[in-house]
Amino acid sequence: MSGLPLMGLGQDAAQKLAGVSVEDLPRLKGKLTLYLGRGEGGLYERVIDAVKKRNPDLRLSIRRGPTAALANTIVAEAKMGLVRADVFWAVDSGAIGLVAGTGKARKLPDTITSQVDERFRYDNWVPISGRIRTIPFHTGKLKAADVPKTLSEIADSDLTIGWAPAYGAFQSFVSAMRILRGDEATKKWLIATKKRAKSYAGELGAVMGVARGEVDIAFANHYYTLRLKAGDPDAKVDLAFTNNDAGCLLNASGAMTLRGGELAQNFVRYLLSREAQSFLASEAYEIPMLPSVTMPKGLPDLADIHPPKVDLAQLADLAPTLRLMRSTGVL
Amino acid sequence: MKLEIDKLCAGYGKATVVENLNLKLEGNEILMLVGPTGCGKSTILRTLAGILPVTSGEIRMNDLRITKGNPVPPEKRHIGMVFQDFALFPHLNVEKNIGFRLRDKSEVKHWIEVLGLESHRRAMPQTLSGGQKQRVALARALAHQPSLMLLDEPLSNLDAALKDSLRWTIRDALKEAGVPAVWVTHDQDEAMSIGDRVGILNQGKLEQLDTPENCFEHPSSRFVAEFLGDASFLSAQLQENRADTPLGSVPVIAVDCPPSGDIQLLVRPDDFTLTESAEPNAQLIWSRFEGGSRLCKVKLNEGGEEVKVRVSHEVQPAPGEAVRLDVIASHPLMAFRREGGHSCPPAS
Amino acid sequence: MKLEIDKLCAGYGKATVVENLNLKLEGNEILMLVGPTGCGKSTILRTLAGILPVTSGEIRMNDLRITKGNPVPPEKRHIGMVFQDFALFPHLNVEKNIGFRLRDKSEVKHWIEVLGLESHRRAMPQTLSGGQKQRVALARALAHQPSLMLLDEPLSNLDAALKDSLRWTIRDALKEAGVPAVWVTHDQDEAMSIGDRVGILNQGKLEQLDTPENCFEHPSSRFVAEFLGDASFLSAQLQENRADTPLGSVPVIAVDCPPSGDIQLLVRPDDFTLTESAEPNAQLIWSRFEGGSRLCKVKLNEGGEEVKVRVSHEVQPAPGEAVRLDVIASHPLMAFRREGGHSCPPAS
Amino acid sequence: MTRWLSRYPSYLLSAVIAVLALAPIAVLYYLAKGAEVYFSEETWRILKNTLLLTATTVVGSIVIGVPLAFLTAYCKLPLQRLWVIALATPLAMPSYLGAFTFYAAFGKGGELEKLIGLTLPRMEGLAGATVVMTLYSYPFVFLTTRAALRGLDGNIVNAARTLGLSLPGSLWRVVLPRVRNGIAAGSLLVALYTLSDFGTPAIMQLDTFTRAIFVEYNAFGLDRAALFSLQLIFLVVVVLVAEFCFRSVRENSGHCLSLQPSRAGVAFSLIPVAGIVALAIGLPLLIFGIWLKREGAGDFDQIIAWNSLKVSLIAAGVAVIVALPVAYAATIGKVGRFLERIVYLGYGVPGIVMGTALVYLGLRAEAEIYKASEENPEVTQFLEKWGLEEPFLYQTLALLVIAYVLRFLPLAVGTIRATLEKIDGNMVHAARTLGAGRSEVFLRVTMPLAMRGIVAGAALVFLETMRELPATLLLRPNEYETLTTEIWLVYEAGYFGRAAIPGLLLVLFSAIGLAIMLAGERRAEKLLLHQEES
Ligand SMILES: Nc1ncnc2c1ncn2[C@@H]1O[C@H](COP(=O)(O)OP(=O)(O)OP(=O)(O)O)[C@@H](O)[C@H]1O
Ligand SMILES: Nc1ncnc2c1ncn2[C@@H]1O[C@H](COP(=O)(O)OP(=O)(O)OP(=O)(O)O)[C@@H](O)[C@H]1O
Ligand SMILES: [Mg+2]
Ligand SMILES: [Mg+2]
Repeated sequence: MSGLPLMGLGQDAAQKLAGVSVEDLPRLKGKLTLYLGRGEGGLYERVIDAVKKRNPDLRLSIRRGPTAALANTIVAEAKMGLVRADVFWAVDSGAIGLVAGTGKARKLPDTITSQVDERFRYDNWVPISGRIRTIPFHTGKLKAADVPKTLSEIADSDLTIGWAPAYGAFQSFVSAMRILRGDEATKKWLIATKKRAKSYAGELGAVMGVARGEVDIAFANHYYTLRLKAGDPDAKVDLAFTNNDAGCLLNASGAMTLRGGELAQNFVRYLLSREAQSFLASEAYEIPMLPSVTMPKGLPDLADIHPPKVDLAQLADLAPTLRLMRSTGVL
Repeated sequence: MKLEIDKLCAGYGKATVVENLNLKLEGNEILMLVGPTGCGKSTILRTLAGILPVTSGEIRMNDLRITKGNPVPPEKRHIGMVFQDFALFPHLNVEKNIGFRLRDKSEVKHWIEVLGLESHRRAMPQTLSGGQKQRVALARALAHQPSLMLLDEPLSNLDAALKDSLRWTIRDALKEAGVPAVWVTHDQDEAMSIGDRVGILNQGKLEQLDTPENCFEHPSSRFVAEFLGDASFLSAQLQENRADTPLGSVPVIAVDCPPSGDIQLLVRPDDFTLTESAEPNAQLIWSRFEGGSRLCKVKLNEGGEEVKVRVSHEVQPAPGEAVRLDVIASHPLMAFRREGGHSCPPAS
Repeated sequence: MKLEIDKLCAGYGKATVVENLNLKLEGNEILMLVGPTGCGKSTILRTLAGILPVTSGEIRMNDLRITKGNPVPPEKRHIGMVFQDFALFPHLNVEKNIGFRLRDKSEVKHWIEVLGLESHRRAMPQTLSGGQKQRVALARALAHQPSLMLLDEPLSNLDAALKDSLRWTIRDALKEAGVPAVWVTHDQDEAMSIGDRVGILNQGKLEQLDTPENCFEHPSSRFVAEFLGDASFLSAQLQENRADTPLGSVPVIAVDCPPSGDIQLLVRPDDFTLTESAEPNAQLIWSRFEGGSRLCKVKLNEGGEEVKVRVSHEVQPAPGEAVRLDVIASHPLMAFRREGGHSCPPAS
Repeated sequence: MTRWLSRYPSYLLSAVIAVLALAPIAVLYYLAKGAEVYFSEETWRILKNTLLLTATTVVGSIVIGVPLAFLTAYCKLPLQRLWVIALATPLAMPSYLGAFTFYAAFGKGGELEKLIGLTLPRMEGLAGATVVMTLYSYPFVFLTTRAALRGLDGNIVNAARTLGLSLPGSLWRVVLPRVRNGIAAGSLLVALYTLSDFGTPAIMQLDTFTRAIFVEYNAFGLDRAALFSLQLIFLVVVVLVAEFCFRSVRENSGHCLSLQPSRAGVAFSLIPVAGIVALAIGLPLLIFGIWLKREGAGDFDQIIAWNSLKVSLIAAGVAVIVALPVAYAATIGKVGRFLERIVYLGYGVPGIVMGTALVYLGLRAEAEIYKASEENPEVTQFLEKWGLEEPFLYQTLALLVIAYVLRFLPLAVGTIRATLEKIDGNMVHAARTLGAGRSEVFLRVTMPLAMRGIVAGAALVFLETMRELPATLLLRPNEYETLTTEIWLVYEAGYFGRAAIPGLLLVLFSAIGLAIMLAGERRAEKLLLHQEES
């Protein structure tokens, strides 16, 4: 079974979407500086190690850090006209948007951008892996069926909710809601939900909160739950999804090149290779951008989920979102 | 109040510093403890104060019986202690120091007046001179109306001029308070002039405990004799209760020595006269001006022993000069068994 | 080396402590500076050492001319200083302290031997006794071959027993080094026995500068007379160079007083005899045992003045007893203009 | 003026350092421009929380630190030094780690419940934050108070007792008042640490300035983050002034009091000690252990440990060298004290803020160099001659060390000043009369006597550097991973097991640092009390 829906695509397109194998990619030579947003505790590392192993002549220098910190750093570098990063691989499209705003991001060739589904095509960056907003729920208290199917229902329900307002992904989620339903509705929703909401430092914390039964459900990226269960299979938590609203927003980590033309671009190609993608899916539980690659286990076929259509680049503008969250006392 | 010490031993950890100490103290008597450094004076006071535990023996204060088994903490002993380094509370002014634990301040007022501290009532300790500090320390101890006073070299951090006057101030204060006191000092003059009784300590043992006069004139041992003022020793032959010396025959009292034969006589600088006479019997080595008088060291022609002699400051003999030495002591001299050493200054 | 001080003034900030000081020092002479606390002794030394700036006047050391305008830092003055609190470097052992800035260690070796510190070569200062510390401090100063030594109460932190012996050790060491020295002390006995010359300071002014004997026997002022040992004053009528006293007529020298009429005579405890005779002329107030002798205070029946008398320790008069007082001084007594006060102890 | 400076060269140096310390704040000002200043009730809530947390933490640290200081300073306990070290090691634990383990250990379904069955109250909010902050910052109060206590003349307690006051009474009335300075100095550090720490409030869900700064920063609202930072720094200034006004009389030290408690007393007094250690160090290690067992260690590259050690040692070294003139200046006059205060600001600036500021400074410097070398070839030749190639400052170890020094300098300055103040002035005079010039005296007499403070200061900086995270993340060179960055990397991705080994190493290294520091203290006590000994 395949990742993204293929219906309505020509054979050649299908071929393209099957993805490229590293075998067919050019060898990488020379010096390359990669700013690696977060790093998934070494998982992205292992992708990169694999790339290095294949390309002994590649002198890769990696800067690891919180996505936001690296984005801010690149902005500072741009201000001073001293960009040091060749490639920026960020877990959060907001960060991508911020850097794109500096105008330092190079345009990527179609041969790269066109590898992914058109919903994810941008001209100066390319998504590497997807993550989807989910509703983790406590399996002891609820059945999948009991979990409301829309955000509004959640707001009206009497379920206790765990969330992490300080966390970037949650803020993107609120931004998406603003884009989809406007500030007023979002504000109402926040105020309504806040009554039964409990704040956590990060979404991992929120998911753990659910597993402990502190709250009935939470808002979190999908992979936290999957990883928690991988570590502790009988954890009392499972995933539910809302339908076609910000609650199941499909967000992405992405890569962009800022310097070092060919080499940088080819590096990105490696990240989009079939091997890299399937590794990310199986080990990091992230959603592959290549239709040909199987989804991480524990995650339903995306065909059955209906993510809203949002221009991820818009998610970069967080200021109004924060103001909204502040004014409602959520943050 | 009555203090009795029975076979007291005390020390630090394994090391016993004070051995088998016995003494009694009553009324308003002042007992001076003297001895060279490290002989255990402070240790005794610390033990009496309860800062140091008793190793064995017993201390009785009025109805308190303090033993190893029954250690009484300092605060329960009703003693006043004056420390060498004053130990004033640096964060309290003079008045507050003196009245540290007193509800009614009349005592404070009284001792401030007695010790002439009126003008320093509000001063902080570190702004006071040594003498003033020590008077505050004394006032503090007395104002709390102890039934026994302990003074650990109260004057040793003060300058000569001050010592002389303050020593009497303290004595009068103690007598006025009417409590018995144990006063530790290094200074034999201080001990002999102030003390009702003097105890001479040597390596933790009490060598002699008696009135200043007796200790000075009838020392129970060479150590005591040497410690209490310039002592010289003169070889002589004892027979019955007279002795033949290079300076003629003199009456003696045998202290510890064989009934007859070779002995040494304790002679003090004032037991001699020094004159420039026709038949000299000694030679002057050096003379030191002492203000009122002059201390000379002379070498006997016969036997070549050296003795110290005190002469009036008007006599001004030159080193090397031949002189005539005569014994004028009207009292009998003390006889000790002969030893190698000639006279030597105490300790150091 | 030659030290000359001209009209030197020094002090702290606005306050002038030392005023208009003049003196010369040469060869290997030892000058003792005495005076009550706070009179400015240390200030003078600090100024000579260069720790304190000159306010006015001039100091000449050999070819150095130090004035307000030309302050020479301490390290350029070739002086050695010995401090009251020793000021040894706690992180260096004895040898390293003594050889602090020396390349060739022969000097170190020499002074270690002279001062008998062989066995403590490697000891750290904090493990030494006070006396040893002070000898190290002295050795350190001398080993650096100063051309002038300054000693600020080198003995005042040591105990009586030690003072007496160490005072001579230091003197001999200074004489051996053959440098002039200014030695500050509180202790008039120390000053008079050690010093080649003695300078008596009073509130920053030099009252007298002379040999110990002259200072003691011919004091230039009451202050000097009182500071250098128990002085009493006896009212008398001066005519020519004799004076009538309640104790009869005595020869006098007029120091500062009118040519005739009411004066006071300086009398010292040794200028009298005290006897129990048929016709008493005085009454005993108190007597203090001093070991070798006994100091008594007596009140004259005629005039009721009080004077101090020293008697042999064998005489034991009781307070209140009627006694006979006679002047035995063979030297003429010093006459001063009459003042209110009877005799009083120096300072405090 | 110039004469004045030449008389006090240390003033000149510390003035320069003070200016450097102010540079980051200037950057903040530049960044904050354009941010709309709003004082909503949010701001007031944040302010309230911040002040509350600071206050409760300071109080908590005093309540824990002072009694422990008394105990370890005056009572002969078995394994004395071991306990002292153990009690100081919480300094080594990054508070966010502590906070997270507490968060995970307590509460319903927490690790402790799984372990021992009974449910403990959750750790969160003001209470939780206070507990954690206190546990990981009380050692400041503990160490400064202990040092002060050991400097006091014990005879004074004996005097009080002979006047009829019980031992506890004496300690309360005649000892405590005299160590106010020590307690205040420690509390100052605690307060600054609390103000600038962001991990704990974030995890404990307490909305303080640092958390607000963090959120804004992550939401790319750099200008608003800077604005919050400036408001925070204002608080820091207030705290500094408060401590400055708080001075009690200085006194000369004497023989330290030494008590021999009974067996029961020892046992009784060891209970709280062991309890604190177990809570602050034992619990986190236990939790890590559990995760380690559950998830495996993963592979750990020891170069990381070496990196941490290296940079921390360099930072410690540089910090004490820089601290010397500042501390010295502080001992000789009012101006010096003022300059010293300015330097203290650095410790109140959150690491993430300091980091951002230095990113800009570093880049700016770098840009200037490039510009210069483009404009005239001499510069280029010069750079080549000295083998300097890009990066010159930005993303080099140098800039990272500078950040550490600016942040942790106060720790070194404080301890060094304390020892300098104890040195007897005659010591210096003696050296000079022996012919040693000012500088020689400083090198051969003053420095060795201040060694205790220098060692202690270096140790503290070492500890703080070991556990510093935010600035490290922003400023380290590429590929330069340290123990804390490693822990961050795995912990925030949820692989707790892998945080165990680096966490353990962190505690281990720091314990060693503390051991060295206390050894120095021992030696110094001997030297400085030489009058009283013998
Ligand atoms: N705290 C201590 N621990 C171990 N030994 C000590 C201690 N204090 C003193 N001693 C030893 O006990 C002996 C007696 O000391 P103590 O202080 O009683 O002598 P002292 O007569 O008071 O001397 P000083 O006249 O110098 O005060 C000395 O040998 C000293 O080394
Ligand atoms: N550092 C200082 N600052 C201001 N005044 C001082 C200072 N040191 C001493 N004085 C004052 O200068 C005067 C003389 O002090 P100095 O120390 O020279 O006296 P001294 O003769 O040495 O006294 P002592 O015999 O006690 O040492 C005293 O009145 C003292 O108060
Ligand atoms: Mg003693
Ligand atoms: Mg002086």
